Amino acid sequence: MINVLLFAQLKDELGKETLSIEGNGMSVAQLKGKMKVDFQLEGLETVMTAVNEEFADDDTILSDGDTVAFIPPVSGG
Amino acid sequence: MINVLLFAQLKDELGKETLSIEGNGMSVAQLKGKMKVDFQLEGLETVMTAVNEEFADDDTILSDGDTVAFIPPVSGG
Amino acid sequence: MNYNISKEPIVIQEVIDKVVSRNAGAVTTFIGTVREMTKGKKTLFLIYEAYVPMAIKKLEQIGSEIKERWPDAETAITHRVGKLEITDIAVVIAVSTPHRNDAYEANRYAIERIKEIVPIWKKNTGKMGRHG
Amino acid sequence: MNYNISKEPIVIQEVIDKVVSRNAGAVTTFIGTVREMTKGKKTLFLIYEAYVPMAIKKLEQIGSEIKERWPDAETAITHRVGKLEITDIAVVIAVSTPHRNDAYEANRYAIERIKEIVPIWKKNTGKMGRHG
Repeated sequence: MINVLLFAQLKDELGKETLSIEGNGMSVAQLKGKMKVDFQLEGLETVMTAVNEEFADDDTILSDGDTVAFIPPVSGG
Repeated sequence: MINVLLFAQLKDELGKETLSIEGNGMSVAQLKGKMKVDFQLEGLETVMTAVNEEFADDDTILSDGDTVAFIPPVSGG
Repeated sequence: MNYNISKEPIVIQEVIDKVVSRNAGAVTTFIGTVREMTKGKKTLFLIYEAYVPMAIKKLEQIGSEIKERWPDAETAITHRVGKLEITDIAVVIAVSTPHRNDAYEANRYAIERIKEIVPIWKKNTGKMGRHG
Repeated sequence: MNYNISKEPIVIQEVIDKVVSRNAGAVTTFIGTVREMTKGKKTLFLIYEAYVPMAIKKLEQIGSEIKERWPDAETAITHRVGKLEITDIAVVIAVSTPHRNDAYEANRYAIERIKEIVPIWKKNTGKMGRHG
């Protein structure tokens, strides 16, 4: 299972901040596609992704136990 | 009388920080010349001068009661 | 512990204390506070949310980037999360260097990078137009 | 009382408090401290001397110059005089503005002007070469 973390507007949109998703062997892009279909999450293609707390691109392949965080545009400071 | 204030190396050189000098009607340049002769103060031509706490140039005419401060290069901050 | 995400109010002096050293002649701090008016709209309060472990890593990365560019610089950053009222402090960045120009430059670099790569989000729940 | 010459240690927070406001989103501070090594020579302590009434006027003038260039800026400056040990604070400059770039620029302007026009002198009585 892949641990998925949602923040900011994505968290509000889905109404939860963590999910467990079957995704061993998937790419980040495939996971985004699956989540779009399963949860009708808007704008997922344009957000940054972190895998295990480091930014990762859409080609990154996921393994069971990975933590994937979707990072909408940041606004700290 | 003109009140003269000395700071930093000028104060150390002369060994005092205030002087009263007859100088009514003198220019700042003339006062500097007089102090150079009377006290052998070096480098007085190159320091800035303040009259009554505002920077003044060598042509400024002094009157009794004025306070003249010689301001060596500043090094605050 | 120079890079922190805090739920508690930030004490500026504590962040500064982390970077003061015998070889630092200059310390700059940047203090980001919650401003009441933005583009004619009034903010009542803000809620800051962070992906905490990654945010700390990214703050540490900014510190490493500064060290590469300004080897003599010491940096400390604390960012607050939770509900912040007007004038509350959201972030404090302290940078010390031997000479002052570097302290300004490195500090500014830090805030720009925070706004690019640190996973922290500001939610403005209390914004209203001029007439409410 | 935003512009001061002080014989007592400077409390950074007190200087910052003078410039925090509801419309300030950014506060920058510059803290000048006594550095141990300068060009390979060791400082033991410094003595700062000021022409106090004129120094205060000139600090106020710097505040006016900042206000002309950055109308939304609030500035406070305290400079210490007397004997200062290594890491002691000689000067604190705090500037608040609505947006951060101005806070950095105006702060930097202030320290540059202090070094030009404020009658304060640093006497290094304890400087020695590397071998004493």
